[in-house]
Parts: sequence; structure tokens; C-alpha cells
Amino acid sequence: MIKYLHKYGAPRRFYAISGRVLPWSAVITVILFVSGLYLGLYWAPPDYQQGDAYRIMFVHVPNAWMSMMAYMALALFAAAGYIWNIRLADILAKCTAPLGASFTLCALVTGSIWGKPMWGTWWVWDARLTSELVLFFLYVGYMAVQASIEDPRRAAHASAIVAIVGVINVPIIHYSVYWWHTLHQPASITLTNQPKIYITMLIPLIVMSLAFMFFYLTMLLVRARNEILVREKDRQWVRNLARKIV
Amino acid sequence: MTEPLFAVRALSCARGDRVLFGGVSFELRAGEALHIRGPNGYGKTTMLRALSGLGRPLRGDIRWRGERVRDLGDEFYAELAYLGHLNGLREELTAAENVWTYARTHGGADCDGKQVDAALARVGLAAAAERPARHMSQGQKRRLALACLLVVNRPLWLLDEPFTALDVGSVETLVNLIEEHLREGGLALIISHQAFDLPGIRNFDLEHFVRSRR
Amino acid sequence: MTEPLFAVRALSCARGDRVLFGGVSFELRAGEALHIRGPNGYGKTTMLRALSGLGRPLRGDIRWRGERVRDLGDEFYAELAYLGHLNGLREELTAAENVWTYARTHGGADCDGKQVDAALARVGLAAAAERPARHMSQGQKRRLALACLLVVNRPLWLLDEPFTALDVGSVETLVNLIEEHLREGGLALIISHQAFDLPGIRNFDLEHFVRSRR
Amino acid sequence: MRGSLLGAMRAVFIRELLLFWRRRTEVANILVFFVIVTTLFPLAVGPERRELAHIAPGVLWVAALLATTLSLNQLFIIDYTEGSLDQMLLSPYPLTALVFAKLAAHWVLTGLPLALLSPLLAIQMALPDKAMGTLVLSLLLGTPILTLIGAIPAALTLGVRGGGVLVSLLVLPLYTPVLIFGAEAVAAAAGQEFAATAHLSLLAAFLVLALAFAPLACASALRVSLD
Amino acid sequence: MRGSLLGAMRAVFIRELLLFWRRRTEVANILVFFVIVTTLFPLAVGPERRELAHIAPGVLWVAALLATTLSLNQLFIIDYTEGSLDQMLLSPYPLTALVFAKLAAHWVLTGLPLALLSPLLAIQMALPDKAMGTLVLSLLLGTPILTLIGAIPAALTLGVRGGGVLVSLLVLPLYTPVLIFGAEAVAAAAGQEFAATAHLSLLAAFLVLALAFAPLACASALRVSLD
Ligand code: HEM
Ligand SMILES: Nc1ncnc2c1ncn2[C@@H]1O[C@H](COP(=O)(O)OP(=O)(O)OP(=O)(O)O)[C@@H](O)[C@H]1O
Ligand SMILES: Nc1ncnc2c1ncn2[C@@H]1O[C@H](COP(=O)(O)OP(=O)(O)OP(=O)(O)O)[C@@H](O)[C@H]1O
Ligand SMILES: [Mg+2]
Ligand SMILES: [Mg+2]
Repeated sequence: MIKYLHKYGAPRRFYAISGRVLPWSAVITVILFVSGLYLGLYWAPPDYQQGDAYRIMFVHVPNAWMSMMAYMALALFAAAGYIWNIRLADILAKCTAPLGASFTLCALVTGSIWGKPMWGTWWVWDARLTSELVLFFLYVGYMAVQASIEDPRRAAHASAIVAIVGVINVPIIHYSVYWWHTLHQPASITLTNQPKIYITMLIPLIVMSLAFMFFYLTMLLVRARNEILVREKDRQWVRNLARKIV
Repeated sequence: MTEPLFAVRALSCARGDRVLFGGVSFELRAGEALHIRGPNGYGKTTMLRALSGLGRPLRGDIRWRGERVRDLGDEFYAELAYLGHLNGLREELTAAENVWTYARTHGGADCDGKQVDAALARVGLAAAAERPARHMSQGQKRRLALACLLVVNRPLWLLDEPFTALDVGSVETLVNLIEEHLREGGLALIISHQAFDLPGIRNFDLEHFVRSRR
Repeated sequence: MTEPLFAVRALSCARGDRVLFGGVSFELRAGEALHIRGPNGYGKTTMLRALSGLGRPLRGDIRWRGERVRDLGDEFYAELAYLGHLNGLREELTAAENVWTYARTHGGADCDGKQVDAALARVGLAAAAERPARHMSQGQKRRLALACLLVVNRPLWLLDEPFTALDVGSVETLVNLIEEHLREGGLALIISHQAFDLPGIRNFDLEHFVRSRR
Repeated sequence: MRGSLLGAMRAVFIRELLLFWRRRTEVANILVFFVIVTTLFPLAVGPERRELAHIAPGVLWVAALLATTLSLNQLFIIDYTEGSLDQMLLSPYPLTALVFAKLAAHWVLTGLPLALLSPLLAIQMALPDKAMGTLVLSLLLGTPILTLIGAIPAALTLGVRGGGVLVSLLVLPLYTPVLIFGAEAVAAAAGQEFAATAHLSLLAAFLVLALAFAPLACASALRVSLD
Repeated sequence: MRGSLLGAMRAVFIRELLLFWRRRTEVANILVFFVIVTTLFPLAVGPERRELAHIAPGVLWVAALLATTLSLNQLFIIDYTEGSLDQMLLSPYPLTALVFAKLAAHWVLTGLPLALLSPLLAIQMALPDKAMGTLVLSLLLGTPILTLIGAIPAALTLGVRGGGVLVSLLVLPLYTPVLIFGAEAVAAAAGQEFAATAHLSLLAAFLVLALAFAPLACASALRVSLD
């Protein structure tokens, strides 16, 4: 199994395979985005309470979900890279971090934008919002470690430890923030009395979520391919490639 | 002829993304020493750190008593003493305290005050036992670091420019110490730009193995 | 006979509450050099720091062109270049940047890229101009520190163990550099345990002036 | 090798105590930092007693947390730049055990006095007397967690310039749960809305977890940093 | 000597900018530290908006102060341990001028971005919009004072191990007036009890004072430390 991983984990092989996958995933991403946006912005009816403002949900919720999924992916890649010394896993982890951080930032920003009309303020110290913010800090910490160590192997190992420690902590943080909120007197505004989701809203939501998932995949491949070329710039196969293009 | 105790085969090391040297092989038997030479920046320090286990070689096979040192792990550390560019002292501790903590954390549990004093006396610091390291001159600090080697009884010595900052008398003392160590069946790898006079030492010129020189 | 440029009379220095040496006197004329020798811990570094103005002597009179250096202040600094145990580099800056900032902050306003490159080439670091200092070996860093001396044109060189970590070729280069400096009317004070071959250099053994030896 | 693991751990512990004793002003400094931060708050926020009492648990805990974070920067850095850490890695004993001894000494010299000092500051902040016991207990349980978790980033950022701030950056999100439960426990004891025991036992559970995993992670981090 | 003083100051300034650019993550880290400290407070104190808004000026100012203090620890220490400070002292130009250039660069890279970032955090802490301008202005006036004053103890404690905490210890009392006037200015603007201008002009007066004396004191401190 590990041998298998090493074989297909060779950056050069990955570069070839991903080159074939990439156009497909890019096309699927575009199709999903177009149809998701159509369904969300035109097909779904306005909300009886919020009017059209609720439509930001179709961006906000997928981003919030992706922010957490990307962290799981980050930790898995990092652990694989650290334990089995797979270079490709290191690269995937490194490339996942900025994507995950962007999802998190988007969830925070869209949430805030939504929050202003809904709650009359940009920010409340709600459990969910707080843990999302802490998640953002974890991403930033991971990226800061990556950026401040130049030797790629050391950077990968060091940041992997950050990611693994973080993944143990994420559920702890999540529940502690939740408890913090509930054990205290309830805050004046909460997310719990959200409107029931109708099927007409659910379908665009699912399509948009799939769209963001494929967007993640596409961007991951693009970034990883780029990173591979940079790291292997002195290798013969990259030189050949460069010569072919020029 | 006895079995080689320390055997290195086809070792190559890298720094960043640049391969420094490759194909380094040698064997050391009990009582043998190697003087590692080569111009600045060719990778002597990198090699010694890789051999000690502090660094990680790019490729190659390092064996102690026939077993891979990566597999031996802590057991290998119990056989070697390393002196780097840095002295590894704590400035706030006195000379005696520095030597004592080194001994205890490196398995010299029977090390008592008398042994510490003896080691300090060997390097000419007998009078400075109670002086904090921060009040010592460069050469005195270097000697103190050498005293640490004497309290743990290790067959393999890895020394990175041990003569730095030593005065003429101390250089001689150190050469004598190494000679004695070899006579008792020890091994030594010594990086030094300065020539020194140790009968029977082999020279190893890293220059011949260099892959990229910058 | 010309007037002495640098004159030291009855200098004594202390560390903590201990007087290290006393009664040191010497004079240097243009083109002369002094090799300061002495066992570890006798106060060579302390003396050099006192002469440069970094340290403060206990007693004694230090004059440059006949005037007390304490009175000269910054003007004296404009005449000397000092190389200590430490290299005085910033690890994040490249070799060229290190030399350039040194030149600019020390009055070499006309120092441009060409001069920096020339200095680096003199010490054998031409190829490493764009490499950050943190990626250099010990010897390369030492050479970089020497390159800084070359971009400011100073008559008085104070060098504390300049040969540390230098390989055989670089030691020779440095000796040649000092020789050239002297030929051009410069002065040099050199602390070194290692012997080196510089015609006409005077030896100065600090041992004779020691007050307390520990 | 004739030594014993316990002997080596004891030696590390004694070494750290000695070092701290030589730099005893520094230990005092961490306490003084704690005192000053808690003192700044009344200055910055204004002196109304009721309000102060309300924010007291939070401020005391944040101050304790920042003081620990600050002291963590120094944990390995001198050993690293002077090469003692190289030697520690080359010890024949498991690095995890030696790291554990080092952290234990660190806590005894920072977290422990901090916890013992806290009631004095709490009085300043008008915290009700009945919450004092909980305050000390929560800090006794919480500060070792802070030390244990904080040591990991401190080890990771060794070769890195500007590591000090990076440590804070990495550490503070990880401290969130400890901070929440610590401060909540004190607030609960002060207000008696809920019993503080639930929070305290959660802190204890965290402590066990941190004791089990943090020294290991820290040792791995050290090996990575020195590679 | 054919160089010029301004040229030398420019070189020091450029050198610092270069160093910071090489360690740009560190600059970012100081900002993130600022962000995180302000985030810790709501976690520790609780989420009620009214209460948060009340303590917001104090918390923001304390966080800015701590972030500056942390970054000051690094100001001279690397130059010191690597010997560049020796060389700076041996420069033929007045040390005061070179120190001033160094401090200017430091402020441009820490205090300035910190002041500009502060409104974002103020929103989080529910500070009224009308106080935002005063917040930024007070930080623009206040952070250079923090840098200038903080540099003195940073220089004084160079030889002393564990200087980090000692710096904070020496600096915080000096910071007290700055903190009080800064936080009060923002609170005044938020509540419109008093005009903020009085406080702001006091801050400006402090700044002028600090500009006049701090670089000189700092240069003397450096000479003492290296003797
Ligand atoms: C800065 C502000 C906000 C942040 C950081 C934020 C964060 C999040 C996160 C992390 C999730 C995923 C939760 C999970 O699946 O466990 C989520 C879901 C969601 N958010 Fe937000 N949110 C914000 C503001 C808002 C606002 C203002 C609304 C609308 C009133 C809103 C409505 C929702 C809905 C409907 C979901 C999906 C519910 C679910 O999956 O259970 N959010 N948000
Ligand atoms: N941290 C580092 N990152 C990247 N490259 C480095 C690093 N340290 C050293 N190097 C490079 O690795 C090479 C070997 O360095 P090393 O210190 O092993 O040389 P050395 O043979 O010991 O030289 P010296 O005689 O000067 O001590 C050098 O060319 C140097 O440029
Ligand atoms: N910071 C200090 N405080 C007190 N005493 C010191 C300090 N530094 C050095 N000393 C003492 O001053 C004496 C002289 O030290 P110095 O560094 O000048 O010696 P040196 O002749 O340069 O020796 P070396 O050849 O080892 O470099 C030493 O005996 C040392 O113990
Ligand atoms: Mg070397
Ligand atoms: Mg000396």
C-alpha cells in the first residue's frame, strides 16, 4: 500500500496524471457553478421573510462547509507526508492551506455581510462564528510556518506537526466554544431559529456545494502542478518540458 | 585484521536543494582516526552532522558495529560524543555545573565531583571550576566543551574544528588527549583546517567528492 | 623616523573586579603591524576592544595621531576597522547587501555595486554575492566579514583571530591582504593563536604584562 | 551506558532550576508582567468596581495566558543558539522524557507561582472572595496545559527568525478551550449561576490529554527543527 | 570620510526594510497577534455586545501595546548577538541618528499597519462607528511613542539573558500614561462625554517629547550595554 502510494506519489507521475484530470474537473466546475448560480439566483423563490437577501446563503454555506473539509484534507495530507515521507502529500498539504484559508475567509465575510441586515451588526460572538474565526487562525499559523522555513523538507515536517496538533484541537475548540455559549446566558441573537430549508432552496445549495468541491479539486491540482514544477526545476524532465513549450 | 567499527558507504548530503557531495565511503577500525579536510563550504560540517544523526543524509549507508545507525537510534548515541562549531554550554552555569549536567544527561550516572574536577584539570581549567561560563574567554569556553567529552566514556569522537580559539599549549593538550583516546581503542573524526601532528592519522579530502561547489 | 600614528601608554584593563594586565605600551607607525599573542584568557580580546573604543580601559593613554581617542570620538571611528570574534553580519541579508550596508553606515558613500563585487571577489565569494549569509558555512561567513573591511578605506585594522574557520587558501589570501594594507601605509593589530607568515610583523606577548592569571 | 533514565531526567530538572535561579529576576519578571497587565486594565477600562468584578475572571486568565506565552519564547532558544540542544538530542535517553523534565521545571517556575500569586490580583479586581479557591485551582490545572501545548510551537519555530511572535500566533488559537473553561469556571464560582466543577473537570481532562501527547509532539518538533 | 549622515541614515532605514521584507511573515505575525489578543477577550469575558463595547477602547489599546512590546524584544537582540551592533557603534556617524533611522523603520513596519488595521477589530468589539477615526488617530500618535520609549529598555537589557520579559517589565510603567490617554480618547469619542481632542493633543505632546529625547537615551543605553 505504501509502496503503491510512493509509486503514484512520485511528483512526475502525478504531474502526468493530473494533467489529464485537470480539464475535466475544470469543465465540471464551470458547469456546476453556472447551473448552481442560475438555480440559486433565478429559479429559487424569494424568502417570505428575508426577501432576496437570503440568496447569499448559496455562497456562504458551501464556503463554511468547505472550510472544515479542507482542514480535514490538510491534516490528512500532512500526516501522510510526515509519517510515510511522501513528497506529493507534502505538496498537496501545502497547496490546500491557502485554499482552505480562502474558504474560511469567504465564509466569514459573506456571513458578516449577511449578518448586517439580519442581526443589525457585522459580528456577534456566537459559538459558530467564533470557532470559524479560530479555524482561520489555525490556517494562518500553518501558512506562517510554511512561509518562514525555506528548506521545503523541513517546512513540510514542521507545518505537519502544526496541522496534526490543530486537528486534535479543532473538535475541542468547537465543543468548548459551543459550551461557552450555552452555559452562559443565551446571547440575544442566535442562528438556531433559522428558517426551515425548503426543497427549492436545498437543491441549489447542494449544487453550489458540489461546485465548490470541484473548484477546490481544480485549484488544488493547478497549485500542486505549479509547486511540483518549481521544486523539480533542476530535474531533467522539467527541463525537457520547458524546452518543448519554448 | 579486525572488523571495521564504523563504516560509511556511498554517503551523499544536500543543503536546501543543492547536492553538496556524493559517493563518500570509508571505514574506521578501533584506534583509527580520520582528519577531514576541504575548502570552506564544501560540506564538512554537513557531513559530520549527518554522521552523528543530527542531520539527515540524502542517501547512503552508515553502520556502527555492522548495524545501521538509523535502526540503532538512541543506542548509537550512547557510543558517540560530538563537538560542533558551537560549544553547547550554558553561560549562566559554572564550569563544573556544565560538565556535571552533560555527564548526567548523557549516561554518566557515576560521574561525581572528583571526575568533573579531573576532567577540568585535564583541559587546564582546574582553577575555573566555579566560574560561570559567561565570564570565560573564547578559548576557555572551547576547553570547557572539550572537558565534557572526557566525562562520558565514548568510543566514537566527532570533532568539528576542535582547535578553534585554543592557544598553543591547549592544542598540544588536545592532540595528546586524542592520541590517548585512540590508544584505548577509540575512534575519531576530526574536521580541521589547521594542521596538527597525530601519528597514524589518515587524511580525508572532501574535495574529491564534491558535486556542486559554490 | 616618522611620528607614531597609534601610541598606547601604560594601558591596563580589568574584567569584573579583576585586573587582567597592566603597563602595556607600544607604538605603531605607518606600515607597521603587531601580532598579539598569549594564552587563553589573558585578555587579548579585552585589550582590543578597549583600543577600539568599544570597551573602556582601567587606566592608560591611547593616542591616534597624537590626540587622545576619547577626545576624538567619532573621528577616531572614521579611521579604524574592527573585526571581532563575531562576524557582525545579518543572516537574512545577502552577501552583497551585508557589504553594502556596512559601507554606507561607515562612510563609504561612494561605494557602489562594482566595489562591493570587487571586495567579494577578493575573498573568493564572487559567486555567492546573492546568497543570504544564513546559507553560508562558518568559513564563508568569516570571509564575508573580511570583505566588509575592504570597502571602507581605513588606516587602522583591529583583527581578533581573523583566521578562525578559514581554509588554507583563504589564510594565504588574508595574509596577502594585510601585507598590501601595510604597504599602502596602513596599520594592523592582529590577535591570533595560529602562526602566520608576514614579513616584518612584530610580536607582542601579552603574557609579560599579566597581573592576575586564572 | 550505566546511567539511569530517571537520573537523566533529574539532571535536566536540576539544570533548569539552577538556570532559573541564576536568572531569578526573570522568574520575578514573569510575575511582574502578570501583575502589570492586570493593573493596566483598570487603568484602561475605568475604575467602576461592579464592572471590574464582572470582567475580572477574563482579565486574570488572559493575563496568565499572555505571561506564559511570553515566557515560552525563551524556553528553547538559548539552548538552541548555544548548541546545548544539539547535545540533548544526542543523549542516549529518549528525548521525550528529557523534554518532559524540562517542561516540568518550567511550569514549577512560572505557572505555579503565577497561580499562587493570583488571589492578590483578584482582590485588586474586586473578584468576590468565594471565587478565590476556584481561581487558584483553575490556574493550577490550566497553566501546565498552557506550558505543554505552547512548547510545541516554541520547538517548531527554533530555526526561524522572528520566532517569538510566530509562537504567539500558533499558540493562541490552541489556548482557546483552556481560556474559555478557565475563565468560565471562575465566573461561575463568582456568580454561582452554575457549579464550577464541570469546567474544572474538563480542564483536568485536557491536562491528561496534554500530558500524554504534548511531550511527544514537542520532541518530534525539536528533531525537525535541528535537521 | 566622504559619506554623508543622511546617506548613512538612509542605509540603516533601507537595511531594516530589507530585513523586514525578508522576514515579512514576522510583520504579518505582529498584526495577527494583535488580532488574536483582541479576540481572546470576548472569549474570556463573554459575548454580550454592550459590555464588549464598553471595554473595547481599553482592550484595543492594551492589545496594541502588547503587540508593540513583543516586537520590540527583537529590535536589537539579533544585531547584538551577531556583532552588527558592535559595528554600528564604531560607525563615524552619531549613533543617535542611526538609532533614530532604525526606530523609524520599525514603526513604519509595525505601528503603522497596526493603526490602520484597528477599525476592523473595533467592529468585532462593537465599538460605535463614530469613534473609529479617533481610534486610528490615537494609535497613529501613540504607537510611535511606544516604539521610541520601548527601545530604551530593549537597549539596556541586551547583555542580560531573558531580557525579553525584563523589557516588558521596564517598559510597561512608562507606557501607562500613553495607554490612559489613548484609551480615554477613544472612550470619549465613543461616548461623547468629553471631546477627544484634549487627550489627543496630550498624546501629540508626548510624541514630541519622545522624539526629542528617546533616541538619545537609547544610544547611550546601547553604549552602556556593550561596554
Ligand atoms: C461572520 C458571520 C458568519 C460565520 C463565520 C458563519 C459561519 C458558518 C459556519 C461555520 C457554518 C457551517 C456550520 C456547520 O455545518 O456546522 C455556517 C452555516 C450556516 N450559516 Fe453561517 N455564519 C455567519 C453568518 C451567518 C448569517 C448572518 C446567517 C443567516 C442568518 C447564516 C446562516 C447559515 C446557515 C443557514 C447555515 C447552514 C446551516 C447548517 O448547515 O446547519 N450564517 N455558517
Ligand atoms: N542552513 C543552510 N541552508 C542552506 N545551505 C547551507 C546552510 N548551511 C550551509 N549551507 C551550505 O552548505 C554548504 C556546506 O556547508 P558546511 O557548513 O557543511 O561547510 P563546511 O565544509 O563545514 O565549511 P567550513 O569549512 O567553512 O566550516 C555551504 O556551501 C553552504 O553554502
Ligand atoms: N563578560 C565577562 N565578565 C567577566 N570576566 C570576563 C568576561 N569575559 C571575559 N572575562 C575574563 O576576562 C579574561 C580575559 O578574557 P579575553 O576574552 O580578553 O581573553 P583572550 O585573551 O581574548 O582569550 P582567548 O584567547 O581565549 O580569546 C578571561 O580570563 C575571562 O575569564
Ligand atoms: Mg564547518
Ligand atoms: Mg579572545
